[in-house]
Amino acid sequence: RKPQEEIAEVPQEVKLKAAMVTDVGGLGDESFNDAAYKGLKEAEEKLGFEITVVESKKMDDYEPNLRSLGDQGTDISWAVGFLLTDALDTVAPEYPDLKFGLIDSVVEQPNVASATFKEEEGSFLLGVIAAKMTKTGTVGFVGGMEVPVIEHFDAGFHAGVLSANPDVKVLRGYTGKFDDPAKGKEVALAQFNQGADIIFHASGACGLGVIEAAKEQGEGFWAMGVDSCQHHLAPDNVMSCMMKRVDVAVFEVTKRVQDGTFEPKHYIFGLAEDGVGTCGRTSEHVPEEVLEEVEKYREMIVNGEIVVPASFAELETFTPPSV
Amino acid sequence: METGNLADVTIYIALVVSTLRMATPLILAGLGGVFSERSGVVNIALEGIMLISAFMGMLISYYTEAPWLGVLSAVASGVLVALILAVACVRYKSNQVVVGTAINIFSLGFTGFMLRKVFEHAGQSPPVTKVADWTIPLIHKIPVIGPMIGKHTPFVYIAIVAAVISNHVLFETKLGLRIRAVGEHPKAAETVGVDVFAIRYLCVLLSGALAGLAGASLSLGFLSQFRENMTGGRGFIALAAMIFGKWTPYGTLGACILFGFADALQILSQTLGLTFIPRDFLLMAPYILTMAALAGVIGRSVPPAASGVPYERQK
Amino acid sequence: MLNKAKGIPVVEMHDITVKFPGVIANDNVSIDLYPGEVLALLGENGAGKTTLMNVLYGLYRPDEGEIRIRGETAYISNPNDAIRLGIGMVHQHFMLIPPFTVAENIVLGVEPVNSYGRLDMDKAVRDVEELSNQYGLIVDPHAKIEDISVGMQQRVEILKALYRGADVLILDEPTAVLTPQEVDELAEIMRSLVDQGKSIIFITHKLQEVIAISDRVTVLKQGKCVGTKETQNTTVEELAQMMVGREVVLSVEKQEAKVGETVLRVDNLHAKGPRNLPALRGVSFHVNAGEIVGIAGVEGNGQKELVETLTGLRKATSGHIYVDGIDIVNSQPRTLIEQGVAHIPEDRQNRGLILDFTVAENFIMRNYYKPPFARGINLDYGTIHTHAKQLISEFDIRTPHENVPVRSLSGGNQQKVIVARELSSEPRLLVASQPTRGLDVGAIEFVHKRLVEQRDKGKAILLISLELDEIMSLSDRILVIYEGQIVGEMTAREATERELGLLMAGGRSKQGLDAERSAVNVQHR
Amino acid sequence: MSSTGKDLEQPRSKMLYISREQRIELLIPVVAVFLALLLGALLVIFIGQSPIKAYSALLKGAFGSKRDIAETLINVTPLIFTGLSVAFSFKCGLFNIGAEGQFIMGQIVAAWIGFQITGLPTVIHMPLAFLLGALAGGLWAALPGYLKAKLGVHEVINTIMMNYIALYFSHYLLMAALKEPGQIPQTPAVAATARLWRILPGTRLHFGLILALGAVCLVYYLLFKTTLGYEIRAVGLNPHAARYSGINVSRDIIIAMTISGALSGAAGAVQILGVQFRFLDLFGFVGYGFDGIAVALLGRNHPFGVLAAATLFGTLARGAVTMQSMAKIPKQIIGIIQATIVLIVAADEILRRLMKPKETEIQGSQDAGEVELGGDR
Ligand SMILES: Nc1ncnc2c1ncn2[C@@H]1O[C@H](COP(=O)(O)OP(=O)(O)OP(=O)(O)O)[C@@H](O)[C@H]1O
Ligand SMILES: Nc1ncnc2c1ncn2[C@@H]1O[C@H](COP(=O)(O)OP(=O)(O)OP(=O)(O)O)[C@@H](O)[C@H]1O
Ligand SMILES: [Mg+2]
Ligand SMILES: [Mg+2]
Repeated sequence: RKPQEEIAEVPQEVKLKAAMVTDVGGLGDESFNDAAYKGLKEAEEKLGFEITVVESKKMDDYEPNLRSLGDQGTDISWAVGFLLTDALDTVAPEYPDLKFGLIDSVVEQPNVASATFKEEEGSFLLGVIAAKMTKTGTVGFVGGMEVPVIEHFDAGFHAGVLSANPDVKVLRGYTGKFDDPAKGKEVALAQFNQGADIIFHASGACGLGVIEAAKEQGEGFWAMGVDSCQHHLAPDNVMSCMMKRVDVAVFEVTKRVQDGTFEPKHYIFGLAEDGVGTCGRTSEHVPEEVLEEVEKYREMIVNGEIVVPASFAELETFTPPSV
Repeated sequence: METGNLADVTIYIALVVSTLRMATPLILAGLGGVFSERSGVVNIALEGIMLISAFMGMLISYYTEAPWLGVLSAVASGVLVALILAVACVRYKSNQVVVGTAINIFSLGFTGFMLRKVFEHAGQSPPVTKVADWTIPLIHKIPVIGPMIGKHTPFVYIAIVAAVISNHVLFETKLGLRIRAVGEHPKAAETVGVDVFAIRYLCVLLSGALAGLAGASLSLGFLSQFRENMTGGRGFIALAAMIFGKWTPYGTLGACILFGFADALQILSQTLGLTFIPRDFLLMAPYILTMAALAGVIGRSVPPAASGVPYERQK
Repeated sequence: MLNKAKGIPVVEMHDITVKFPGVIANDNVSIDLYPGEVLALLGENGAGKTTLMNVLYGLYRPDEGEIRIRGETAYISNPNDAIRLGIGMVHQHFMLIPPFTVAENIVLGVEPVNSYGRLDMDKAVRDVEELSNQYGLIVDPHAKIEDISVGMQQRVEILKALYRGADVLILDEPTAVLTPQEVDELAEIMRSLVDQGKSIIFITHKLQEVIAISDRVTVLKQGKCVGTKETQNTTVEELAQMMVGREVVLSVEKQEAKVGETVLRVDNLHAKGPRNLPALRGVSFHVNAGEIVGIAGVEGNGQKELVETLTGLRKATSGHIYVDGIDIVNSQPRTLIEQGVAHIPEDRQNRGLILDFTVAENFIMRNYYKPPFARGINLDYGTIHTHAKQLISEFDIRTPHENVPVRSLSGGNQQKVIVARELSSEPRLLVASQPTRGLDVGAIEFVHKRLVEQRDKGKAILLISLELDEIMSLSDRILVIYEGQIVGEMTAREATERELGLLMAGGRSKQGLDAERSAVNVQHR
Repeated sequence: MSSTGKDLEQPRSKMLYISREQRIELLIPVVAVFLALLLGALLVIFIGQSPIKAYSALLKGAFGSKRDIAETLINVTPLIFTGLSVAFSFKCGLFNIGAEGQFIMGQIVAAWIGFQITGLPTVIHMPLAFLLGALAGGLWAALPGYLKAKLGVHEVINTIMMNYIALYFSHYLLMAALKEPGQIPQTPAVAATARLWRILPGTRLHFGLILALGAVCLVYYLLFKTTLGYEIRAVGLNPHAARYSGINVSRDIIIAMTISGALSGAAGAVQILGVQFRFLDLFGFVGYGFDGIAVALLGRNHPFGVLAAATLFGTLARGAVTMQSMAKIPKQIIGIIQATIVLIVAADEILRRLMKPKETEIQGSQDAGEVELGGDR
C-alpha cells in the first residue's frame, strides 16, 4: 500500500480509487445508495477516479466488504447508510493510511469523514409547498418503516404544513417496507381516496408506487419525491422533491482526497449548506408567490429563527412561527 | 390527526377497490398453484415465475410499447419457466420442492442481472406503457357498486374470470376430472387410459401461465415498471392462500380476497389515523388474521393425495 | 358349464418374458383363453401372475413374446390399447380414487359430455345404473369410494371394465378381500358374465375357489408355466402340490385348548366409526389365555373399530376394556403395548410397516424405546441387528439382509415381518386382524402354525378375519359381529358355515339382504 | 439407514471401494458445480468481462488468505444452522418455510440478552444468550407445530405468515423497548461477556462455527442414533404406522418443529453474538432462512449433506463479494450459479442417464472401474 503523499505526487500515472459499499438496500434503492453512486460517478467523470461499487447482501457483509476495498488500497471508501456505522468503526482503524466516508451517521476516527443531513429542514419546505398548494385541504405522507431517519421527514413535513396553514389535514401511512412499489401505491391511493391531493413520500422504492398512484389519478393529484429529483418519473404529477445531496457530499469529500484536503470531520448538511432543499424543477408546477413564501421560510431556518422538529416528540412542542 | 368519518360510504368503496387490487396477483398465482397441485406437482416456484414474467412483460412493453404484447410474453415466459419445472419433475422425477426453490433463487439473480445488462441501471426499469384500465359499461354508472367494480385494471377482471373458469374446468369438465384423478391416484388414472404425464405437463404449464399473468399484473397492471424483487413474497402468500382455500379455485379466491381485505383494512386504518394500535401490529394484521382464520374456522386441509409424489411408470 | 376349447382363443399369450432388475418375473409363459370360459391363474406370491396380466393390460411391455387377440397379433403398449381391444382388468390393489364417487370412478377416461363440452354426470349416473342392473352388480353411483365396503368397490371395478365394453375380464385376486357371501355373489356374477359371452381370467390363492369357479387352471411357479389343467380333472391337493412344489398341509392341526384365566374382557363397548356414526353398540366378550377367539362378520360391521379401540387407536365413547383386570379403555397405544397387547393390523402397508425403514428398524417399531434396543435415549444398533437376523431366520423371511427397506420385500414377506415382530414381543394378548390376507398357501400355513403355537404357549388370541375358513379352522370359540353387536357365540366344534353365514347376515335370509341392498340403491335416486 | 446395507453387501479388501453407483452419486454435485460455473462464465463474457478474472477473484475472495477463509466460514456458519433446521423438519415430514422468521427471533432475543444483562461471567452469559436466542426461534416454530399437531393446520401457511409477523414484531420490539438512544434503529451492543470467542486470531472467525459443527453432529446423532430420532423419522415417513407404534405423533410434530426452529434461532443468535454484536433493524428478510431451504435440499436433508451444501453456498456468497469489488461482476451472477447447481443436483436423473452407459456394458465396465480405482490408492 502506498502512503497517500506518494499518490498525490503521481496523480497522472496511478488513478486514484474511490469506492462505496451499499447497505442492504443496494443500488437502485431510489435513495441514498443511488445518490452516493451518482456522486461517485461524478468523481469518475470529472476527477478521473477509478470507482467500484460493492453491494451488500446481508448485514454481516458490511465489514468484509469494507475490508475487501481496504485490501485493494482504495483511497476513499464510502460506507453508505447508518447501518454500516459499526462496521466502519471497526474497519477504519485497520487501514490508517486510507480514507473512509460515512453517510447518514457518524464515526469518529482520524481517517473517517461523516456526512449527515437535516432531512427535516428540506421536508419542512415541502410541507409549506403542500399546504399552500392543496386544493382539498388534505395532504399525505407515506413512509417506509418507522425509523428515526424517516421520522425526520415525517416531522419536518408536518411542521411545514402546520406553519403554512394549520387547517390543512395531514394523513400518514407507512408501507412497512422500502422495496415494494405496489404497496406504496396502495397506501397512496388510500390517502388520495381520503381527500389528499398532494402526497410526500419517504419510502425508498415504495415511492415509485406513490408517484404511479398520482400519475394514475391524473391532473390535480401530486406526489412529492425524495432524496433525488424524481420528476422524470411523472413530470405532470410530481410537484417537488426533497433533495438530499448525498451525491454532493460524496463528490466533495472524494475531491478533497485528490486535493489532499481531506479532513476527518462530521459534515452536517442542512438548508444552510445546500445539502437539502427543494429540487430545481419545483417551479414548473409551483407558482412564484408560493416559492417566495418558501424562500422566506428557508431563510428563517437558515438563520435559526425556526428550529425544525426532527421527531414526533419535538413536533409535539413545535409552535408554528408567525411569518 | 382526526379520525375519518366511518359512516362515509366512500370508505367502504375504497376498501373493496383496494381489496380487489391487492388480491388480484394472489388470485392469479394461487389458481396456478391449484392446477399444479391438483395434478400432483407442488409448485413452490410461483414466486420466481411471477418475478421473471413481471420482468419479461415489462421488457417487451418497453421495446414494443404494446403492453398487451408484454402480457402475452409474460405468460409465455411463465410457461417457459414452468416447463423447466415440468421437465425436471414430471419427466425426470426430481424433487419438486428443490426444483421450485432453485427457480426462485434463479429468478432473483436472472432479473437483477438482466436489468443491469439491458438498462445499465440497478433497482428498477424505466417506466413502460402499462395496460389501460377497463371500464365496464353500465355497471360503472351504478352508484356504490359502480365505483367498486366498474373500473379496474383488466387483471382484476381476468383474475375473477380465471377463478370462475378454473372452477368450471376443474369440477365440471372431463379434463378436470382427469386432473383431479391424476393428483389423487395417478396409477388408477393410468389404468383407465389417462395420460398422467400429459396431464401433469399441461397443469404445470398452465400454472406457469397463470403465475405469468400474476407477474404481468404487477409490472404492467398496477405499476408500469419492473422493480427488483417486486413480487415481495406474493408467490408464497398465494401458495398459502391455495392451501387455505383447500386446493379449490373458489376457496383460493376467497382466501386471496380475505388476505387482500385484511391488507386494505390495515392501510385504511392507518390513513384514517386509527393509531391506538401500534402501527407494526396493523402491518402484521393480515398475517395474524389468516392464522386465526385457519386455526379457528378452516382447520385441517388435506392436499391431493399424490401431490409432491413423482409418478413412475412401471416398465 | 363345461366349455371345451371351442374355436380360436380370444386371448393367446405366447412365450412372454418379463425381466425386472434381478428378477425374471415371467419366463416364457404361454396361456390362452377361450371365449366364454373362466381361466384360473394360480401361483405362489411372486410367481408372476400379476406381471403377466399387467402385460396383457398394457401396463408393462414384455421383453419377449407375442400376444394375439382373437387370432390377430396385438401390440398393447398402454391400457388404452387394451381397452380398445376389449380387455378390462380389475387390479389386485384396487385402482379407485377414494374421494371420487362411484360414478366418477367408473366413467373416468371415457367421460360422457353434453353438447357444451360439460361433464354430464347425470348421464354417467344413468349409464352406471343401467349397467349395474344389467349385470346385477349393485352399487350406489353417488357414494364416495372411501365410504363404501370393499365388496362394493370390487363391483365398481368390474363395472369400470364393463363400462368400457370389455369382453375379456382380468380379475386379479378379486376374492382376497371378500366375505364368503360376497365370494358367492361374485361367483354368480362371473357365471352370468360368462353366459353373456365374456371371458374371464381369474387369479386367486384359494384353491377351493379355483375348483368351484374355473373351467381351466394354469399354474405358475417362479415365473414359469408349470402346467394347465381342466378343472374337472384336478383336485385341491394336486394344485397345491403343483404350486408349491411340495405337499401342503391345508388344514390346521391343533391340540385341544388348555384354557387359562381371562386375559381380555370387553364390557359394553361403544365407539363411533366413519362419519361419526355409531359403529360399536355395546360389545361384550372375553378371551382367555390359551385360546383363540375368532370374530366372524361381514366387512364393515364394526370389526375395524373394535380392533382399533382394543389397541388404543380409536376412542371408545363408553364401556370398558380390561386386560388382566386393568381397565385400559381409551389408553394410548403405548400403554397397551406395555400391557402386553400385540397387534397385527389389517393394513400392513399403511399401518403395520414403515416401508422406507429397513427390515431391522421395522422389527423394533413397537419397542424401540426399551432395553435392549434402547439404552437411555440411545439406540443400540448392535442388538437391533442381531435381533433382526434372528427373526429373519426364525420366520424364514426372504430378504437379502436386514438393512434393505421393507418396501423392497414382497407382500407376503412384508406380512411375515409384522407377524415376526408381534409374536416376538411375547405378548399377553394378540389381536390379529386379517393376518393372512393376500398370502399364498405356503405363507398362510406358516402364519397359522405360528398362531396356534402362541395359543399353546398360553397367549390369548383374538382373531378377526373375513374368511370363514380361517375363522373356523383356527378358533376355539367363535363370535359373530353384526352391525356393531355380538350376535352369536359358539365353540368351533358346534359351528357350521351355514349357521355362521346366517348370523353374519343379521340372522336374515339372503333375500332379505338383497331387498335391503336395492333399498339403499333407491334411496339415492 | 440403508447405506449401511450397501456397505455390508460389498465386503472388499482393504482398498477403499466405491461402486459405480456411488461414484455417480458423488460425481453429480461435482458436475453440477462445473456446469453452473460454466454458465456463470458465459454470463460474465456476455457482460463483456473476463471469466478468468472473475473466478480468480472468487477463489481469492474465498480462499486467498487466512482472513478470506475465515470470512468464508463466517458465511457458512449460519447456513449450516438454517440448513439443518429445514432438513430436520423435513425428516419429520414437515416443511418449515419459516426458518427466516425464526432466525429473526433468534437474533433479537440473543441481542437483548446480550446487552441487557451485565456482570455475568462469559461462561454463563454467552451460552445463556445463545441458548435463549435458539429457544426464541424454537418457540416461534412451536406455534405452527402446535397448530399442525392439534388442529391440522398446514405448517406451510403458518410458517410463511410467521415470517412476516417476525419481521414486524422485531421492528416493534426494537422501537418500543430495545432501541439504543440515537438516530440508528439498533439495539445497544451486546456485552463483551456475551460475545462468542474469536477462534482464529486476526479474523472475525468465531466460536459459532464450532457450534454449527457441533449441531451437525448433534442432529446426526439425534436423528439416527436416538429413540427420539427414530420416532421423528417414523412420523415423517408414515404417521399412521408411527401412531400404531405407540408414538405420540402430535408431540413429535411439536418437538420436531421446535428443534427445527431452535436451529434457525441459533443461526440468528450466532450472527448477533459472533458477527454483528447488535440487532440492526431489518428492512426485509435477510435470506439465511430461505437459503437454508436450498441448502437442506441440496444436502438431501442429511446433516452431513447439509454441511457440504452450506460450505458450497457460503463459499459462493463470499466469493461474490470479491467478484464485485475486484472484477466488477454483479452479485446476481452468484445467485444464478447457485440456482443452477441446485437445479442440476435436483434433476440428477438427467445426468444419471447421460452418465450411465448402456445396460449391457455395465457388467464389464464395473470391474474395470474397480481395478482402476484400486490402482490409484
Ligand atoms: N415393478 C417391478 N419391479 C421389479 N420387480 C417386480 C416388479 N413387479 C413385480 N416384480 C417382481 O416380479 C415377480 C413377480 O411378481 P408378480 O407381482 O407378478 O407376482 P404375483 O404372482 O402376482 O404374486 P402375488 O401372488 O403376490 O400377487 C416378483 O418376484 C416381483 O418381485
Ligand atoms: N417398484 C418395484 N420395485 C421392486 N419390486 C417391486 C416394485 N413394485 C413391486 N415390486 C415387487 O413386486 C412384488 C409383487 O408386488 P405386489 O404389489 O403385487 O405385492 P403384493 O401383491 O402385495 O404381494 P403379496 O401378493 O405377496 O402380498 C413384490 O415382491 C414387490 O416387492
Ligand atoms: Mg399379484
Ligand atoms: Mg398378492
